[in-house]
Amino acid sequence: MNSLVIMLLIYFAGAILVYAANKFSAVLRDVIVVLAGLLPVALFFSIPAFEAFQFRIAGFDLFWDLGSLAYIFEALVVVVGAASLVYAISYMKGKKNLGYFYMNFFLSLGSMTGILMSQDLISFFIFWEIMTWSSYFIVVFNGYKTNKIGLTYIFFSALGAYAMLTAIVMINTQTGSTMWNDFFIAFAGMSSHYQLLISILFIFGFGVKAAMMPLHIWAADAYSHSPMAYTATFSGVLSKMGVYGLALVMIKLALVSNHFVFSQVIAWLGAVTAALATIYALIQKDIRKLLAYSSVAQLGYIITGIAVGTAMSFMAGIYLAVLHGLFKAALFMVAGAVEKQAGTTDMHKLRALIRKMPLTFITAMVAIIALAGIPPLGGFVGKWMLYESLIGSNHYFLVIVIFFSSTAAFLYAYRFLYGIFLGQEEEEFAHVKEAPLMMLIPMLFFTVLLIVTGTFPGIILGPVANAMNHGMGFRGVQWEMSVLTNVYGDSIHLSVISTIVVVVFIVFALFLILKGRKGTRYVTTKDIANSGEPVRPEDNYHFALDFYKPFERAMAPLYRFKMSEIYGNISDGLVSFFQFTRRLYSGNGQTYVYYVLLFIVILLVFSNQLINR
Amino acid sequence: MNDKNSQKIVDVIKNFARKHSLFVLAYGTGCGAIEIPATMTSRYDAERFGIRGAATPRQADVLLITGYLSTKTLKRVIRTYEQMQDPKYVIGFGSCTINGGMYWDSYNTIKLLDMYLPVDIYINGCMPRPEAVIEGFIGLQKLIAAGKAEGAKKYKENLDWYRANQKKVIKNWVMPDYNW
Amino acid sequence: MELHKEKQLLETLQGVFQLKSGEIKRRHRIEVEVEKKDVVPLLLFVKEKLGYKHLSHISCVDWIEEGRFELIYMPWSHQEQILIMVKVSIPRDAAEMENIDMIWRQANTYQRELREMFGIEFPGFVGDYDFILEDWEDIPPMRRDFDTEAYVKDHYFERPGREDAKDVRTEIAKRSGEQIPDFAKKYSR
Amino acid sequence: MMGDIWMTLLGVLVTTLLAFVTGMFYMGASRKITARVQNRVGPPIYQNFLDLIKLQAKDTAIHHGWMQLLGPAFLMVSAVGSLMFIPVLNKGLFFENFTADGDIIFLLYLMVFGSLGMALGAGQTGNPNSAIGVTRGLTQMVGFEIPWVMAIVALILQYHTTNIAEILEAQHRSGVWSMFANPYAFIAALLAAFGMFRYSPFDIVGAPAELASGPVSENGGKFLGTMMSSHAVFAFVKLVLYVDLFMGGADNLVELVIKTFGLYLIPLTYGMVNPRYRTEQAVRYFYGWPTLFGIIAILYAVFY
Amino acid sequence: MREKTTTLYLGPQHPGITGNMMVKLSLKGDTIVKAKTEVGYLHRAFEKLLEKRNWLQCFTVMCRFCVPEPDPMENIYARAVEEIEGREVPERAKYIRTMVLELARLQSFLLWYAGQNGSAGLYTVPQWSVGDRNYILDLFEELTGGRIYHMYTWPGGVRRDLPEGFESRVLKVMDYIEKRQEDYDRMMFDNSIFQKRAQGVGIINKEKAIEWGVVGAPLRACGVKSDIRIDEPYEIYDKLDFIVPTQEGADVWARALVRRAEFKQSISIIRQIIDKMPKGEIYNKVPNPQKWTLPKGNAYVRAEAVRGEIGMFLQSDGGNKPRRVHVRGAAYVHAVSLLEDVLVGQNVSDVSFIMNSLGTCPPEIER
Repeated sequence: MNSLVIMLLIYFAGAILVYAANKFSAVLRDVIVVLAGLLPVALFFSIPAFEAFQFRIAGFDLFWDLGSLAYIFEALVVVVGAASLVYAISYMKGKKNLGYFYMNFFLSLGSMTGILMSQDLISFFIFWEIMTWSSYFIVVFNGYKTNKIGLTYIFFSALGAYAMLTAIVMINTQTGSTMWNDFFIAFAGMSSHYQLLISILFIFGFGVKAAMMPLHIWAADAYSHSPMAYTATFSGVLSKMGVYGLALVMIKLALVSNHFVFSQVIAWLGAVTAALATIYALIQKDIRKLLAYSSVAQLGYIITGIAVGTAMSFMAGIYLAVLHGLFKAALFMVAGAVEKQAGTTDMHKLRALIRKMPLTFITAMVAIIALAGIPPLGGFVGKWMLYESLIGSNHYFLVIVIFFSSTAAFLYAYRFLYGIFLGQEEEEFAHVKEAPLMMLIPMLFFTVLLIVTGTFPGIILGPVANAMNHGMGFRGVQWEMSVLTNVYGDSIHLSVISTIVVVVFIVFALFLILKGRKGTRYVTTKDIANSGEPVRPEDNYHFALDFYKPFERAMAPLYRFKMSEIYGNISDGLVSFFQFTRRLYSGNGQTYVYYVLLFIVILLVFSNQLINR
Repeated sequence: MNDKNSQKIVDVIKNFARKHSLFVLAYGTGCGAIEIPATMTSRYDAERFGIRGAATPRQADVLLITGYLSTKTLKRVIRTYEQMQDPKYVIGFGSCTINGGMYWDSYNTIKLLDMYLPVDIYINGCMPRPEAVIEGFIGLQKLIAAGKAEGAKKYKENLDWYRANQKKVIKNWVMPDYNW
Repeated sequence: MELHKEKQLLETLQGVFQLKSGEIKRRHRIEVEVEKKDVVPLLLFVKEKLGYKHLSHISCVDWIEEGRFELIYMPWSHQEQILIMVKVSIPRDAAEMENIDMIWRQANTYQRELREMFGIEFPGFVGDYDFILEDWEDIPPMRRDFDTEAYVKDHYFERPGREDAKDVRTEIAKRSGEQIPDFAKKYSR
Repeated sequence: MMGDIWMTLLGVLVTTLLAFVTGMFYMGASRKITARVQNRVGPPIYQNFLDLIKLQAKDTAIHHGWMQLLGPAFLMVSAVGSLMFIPVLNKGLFFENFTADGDIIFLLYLMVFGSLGMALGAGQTGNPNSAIGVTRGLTQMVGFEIPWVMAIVALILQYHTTNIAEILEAQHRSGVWSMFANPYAFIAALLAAFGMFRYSPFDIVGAPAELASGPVSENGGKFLGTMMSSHAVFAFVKLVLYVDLFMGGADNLVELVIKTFGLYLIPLTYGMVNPRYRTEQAVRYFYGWPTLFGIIAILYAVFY
Repeated sequence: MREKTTTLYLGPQHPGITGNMMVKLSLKGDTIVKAKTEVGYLHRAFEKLLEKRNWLQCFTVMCRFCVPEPDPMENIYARAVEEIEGREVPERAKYIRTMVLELARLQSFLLWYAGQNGSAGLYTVPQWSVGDRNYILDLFEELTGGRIYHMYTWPGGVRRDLPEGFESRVLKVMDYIEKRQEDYDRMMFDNSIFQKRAQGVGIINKEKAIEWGVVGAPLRACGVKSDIRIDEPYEIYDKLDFIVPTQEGADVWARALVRRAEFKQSISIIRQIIDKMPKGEIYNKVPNPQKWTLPKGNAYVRAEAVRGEIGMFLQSDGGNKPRRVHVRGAAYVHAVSLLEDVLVGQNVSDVSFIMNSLGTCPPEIER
């Protein structure tokens, strides 16, 4: 039987089985979860090539095949999915309705696999809807408090889906086919109005999932309020479906080369998403919220990379997408572990868990270094390629905006590590233990993976280049295991960099550890140089509230957007894009409709004149 | 190579560096603090001897007790001294650290500093002139070079005795243990 | 020297309150003594009606022989340029005085000090008890009956004096092998 | 092959030593010059070496956990690591080290590595001063990195390379230093350098009167000593980077010393006569003129 | 687990604190939401000790009340004793006393330059100004024998006459300092960064200043023309020609400008004194200290120091020792309750800066 179908079946069968097994025995359920999670991994990596699978149902031709680009995302789905499932066993222990949870989990994994393998628009849309609904059910899994968040999410997703459906219907009427490929071929021949409309509708549909700038409203809340075990997949992988779709639309439809300004708008939207989400991320007090905003920011880079659309920037975009899947999954797992062990995710309350949860800290640190793009870990590779490609393709102001958000990302990166793991130790958290083994394994797995991909990005770049050369229409995209080369022909050897970093670090670390070992002593954080005053129990020496107050003051104009948005009226919103987005938190459905309409109008206004150049 | 000799050479180098690099903790415990700026600044310029300020006890070598210590300050001074890292030196500055000076009958100041902290060198006068301060520092440097400035060691060895004296004055003793 | 401003003020005060005594000490200074009950009205009066906005000082004298504390309030007027010393006596045992925190904000600090140093209570006054002293267990130290010398003997060490009565200067010089210049010798004993 | 490795090792050691010694003397000289401006004699120029030996010779070292213990090692990675990728002298005149990989954007990030590691170490101390100092430092970094990156982007656009050695080569080929070829980029980078060197008015991280030396307030002995040496190396790294990027590198060590020291004097002397900014003022400063110059530099590089 | 503000202790061991005191800050971000000062680290129980000392012994203690500016303390003690005893002071002694007071003001101003700039991170000015202060201390040393503690102004006059040629040396130092003032202007007052830091920080407006009993430069910086030297002239201030500078800004910058103007006034005052200095006796002989008694009575004497109004309440019970000496330090209000109020809403970076501009001086608070 076709291995693609088997994978799909495993996921869907897993969904049903686990729901059934939950009724009988928790152990059986867990076993099924692990098996159904890990089997696709084994299957996926053991099979060198997937055959296509075609059948006809209800008058529609369905055609399933794993494209080369989809292959990368599918790898992400199975790996992160399996890790999240393993993680979930420990994390979800003791919660109710677990069968329901796992069912939806498997459904969304299966639907993602389905999306990636769909070569026709019908099954693509169906799987897309399954994905949306299964993720919605998990978003509202945590009780009625999340209902409103879920509503926002499902509202946006539904709008996106309808936009997509409209586009699919339009394609069908235009081409008479429901195959992606036919659409890609026919697109060039369509009238520019159709081209424009279909692209906008698709970008709208995918942009919702990819949390693109004006459509990101749902993301922060939904990511932070679903169970962390799922959020690892939700933010790490599910959002990448949007990226996958965007990549298809932007590149396959040749939007980049044919509609320069259109792609510029998307690229700038991505950059602005990154910048604004970053500065909002660093004022969050909840680690889940912080990570959620950070996800939005990272997706901004990815969208920019894809929208700019040169070979290198596309490669950077996809590479960052994969890497983001890995490190964000790791970080959400860390957040989950902290939530589980310490009982809170509020950085105003958490403190100094480093000595309690050292392995979790290492995971967090490695993932954060990858996120911040600091060499020698993988994030650096993606950032480097993104900058080089942006500079190389003369997007010099875009690169400044991206760089601003990436520098500001250090702030929330540090905030994350400090807020959870560092600072003054407190009696309250004396009982906290290291996360259970089943949670640690996936986390440490990602740690190793991130370290490896930092030095050998070729592991990811290879398939990406393969996808670009075969199927995405790029020609002659080169890649090497651990050498990066930019458009000017300058290259850097990552293995050399990693070696230097590691060797220098080890030398000085040994020096610091061994020198005067006898006189080196650990003292508690209660014994600090407190201006001579004895440390008093009633005082709190942990610095947590309003961590980046100076930054907020310095960036007051940017933050003021948000403030005025709360109180601003709708007429302000028409003037200012950003002011308007704030209204969306009002929970008023009508506003959303206006807002979505406005977005479409703006896109039309922007692109209509330019697309017809 | 003779191990003892090499140790000796290392000690000489160490002591030479220690002697010429004295980080004085910025703690004005008493009125003598007024002459410290004068000592540090342009006319007397203590920095030419390698004497400079340090902001926190972790970084400092020298604890300069600039004058009388009220009991309230003594508690902080002990705390600060114990946070400093070996080798560390204490300079008693002004007559009032030696025998109480003009505060001999004050109910709130301690009279004999060396009962509470191991003083390496005293500078007398009320208040000592900057020249005297510098001379005191040079005296300390001589002690360090000779390897005799071992107040910290003395403190560690006789901790119980010092503690008893300190606790006699400081009623509410809540401080971390001292073990280095 | 013209003292009519001072005279006028004293007359005003005498007209409104029953002063136990009142005198013009010198220019810029008048001294009045009132009963305890009159203190707050008088202070309020001089502040609000006469413009004595600045409280310069509150002092206290312990007349242990007569068994009373004498509190002296000293408001000053920037316009009139007169400082009124308002004296009031309160009994020494269970000393208590009205709180004037709300009349002058800075009285807060003074009252904290008086409470700590003399043990005078100010009912209704909010402020930390520890101000200058820390963990003080004895009687308030500024009271006359607190014997500081005995306390010192009790709590602190004493360095014995030298018996030999040698001259310090010459001894130091001898020790460090330094020559005392001739002109300095006459200052040595 | 074996010889290559030994040569590489030798190069690493010699370069690091050169950077360390030069940096230490520069720091000593800065103290001396500051002292002269302040009407003082000042410490001997080798004073920093004595301080360093003293700090390393401290008998005890107190730490609040292994992150603080390793904090200085992160700093060292950043300092020594960046040094490896920067050509000290012009091509062929000094050890090549790893200058073939000396990509400027990579360096930007590597230079941050140490600060972040150090910040983690400072965070673990649990001292509020440290944490506030770190937030200040990171906030300031967001400020000065923008003009600095703009200057770098302008250079990349102008010379069509991101390799430092290549930029150096390109300057030689054209015969014009880039500080003259694109003066705006130089000005933007120089103004950013004020923040990077953390002399007054941008010494807000460890401001003693405000935060009691900020992130390092819990570090003494060997930690402080290692930090001090890494600062020395790092000062050299930054100076050489500036000289390479904007002043056409150097042909011999004397020229290098003249150029780098000349450059070093600019933030130093500016710092001597200015009080420090508040954090937000510092960031606003960088987003004022320096950023404007950066934008002009980019436009100049594009349209030139 | 409620959200707690961060506690940051500023002092007693802190490079930014003035003297030996403590400010406990509660922080939200780096903004202060609550400040609590604690003093008492320097409590020596002077007022208790003085009850055990006779009238002349007391005189030696007086200067130790406030270290940065000891002479006004000696002066008010001398004047308080004179007021109770009715002792006359020779005219020349009054001139010399005034000169000493003004010299003390000058050196204190220079110390304030150091503190204000040191807390802002401009380390060159402290180095210069404390260096220049030494020239004034040299004059003191020549006149009194001590650099910091002079024990010079005693009841009935001053202890010693001026040495030969002292006036010319004073004038020389005045010329030098006046010249240096230009350097300070360039470094500090013309510095845009210093202005940016100082403007709009630590505002104490007029209503608040009067309500809280603010004195000295902070009061004048919000437009109140108040100076003890004019309001209640002592020594020979009524014979001298000087103005009381005021500003309207009420912030650190305004206080700095006020002090700068006062600095210039002090130089001019000293020049006037030397110009007008009469010849004659310098003290009225005091009786044998052991038998020296004062009539029963009290006196409250005030003087204007750099930090503001200082006062001394002296109560004599007719014996040879004071019944009660109570000193009102200028910083008594500034450094305790007012500071707690002013710091709220400010930034951590400005705490030390504001404290210096208010002229907090712990030794005179707790005595």
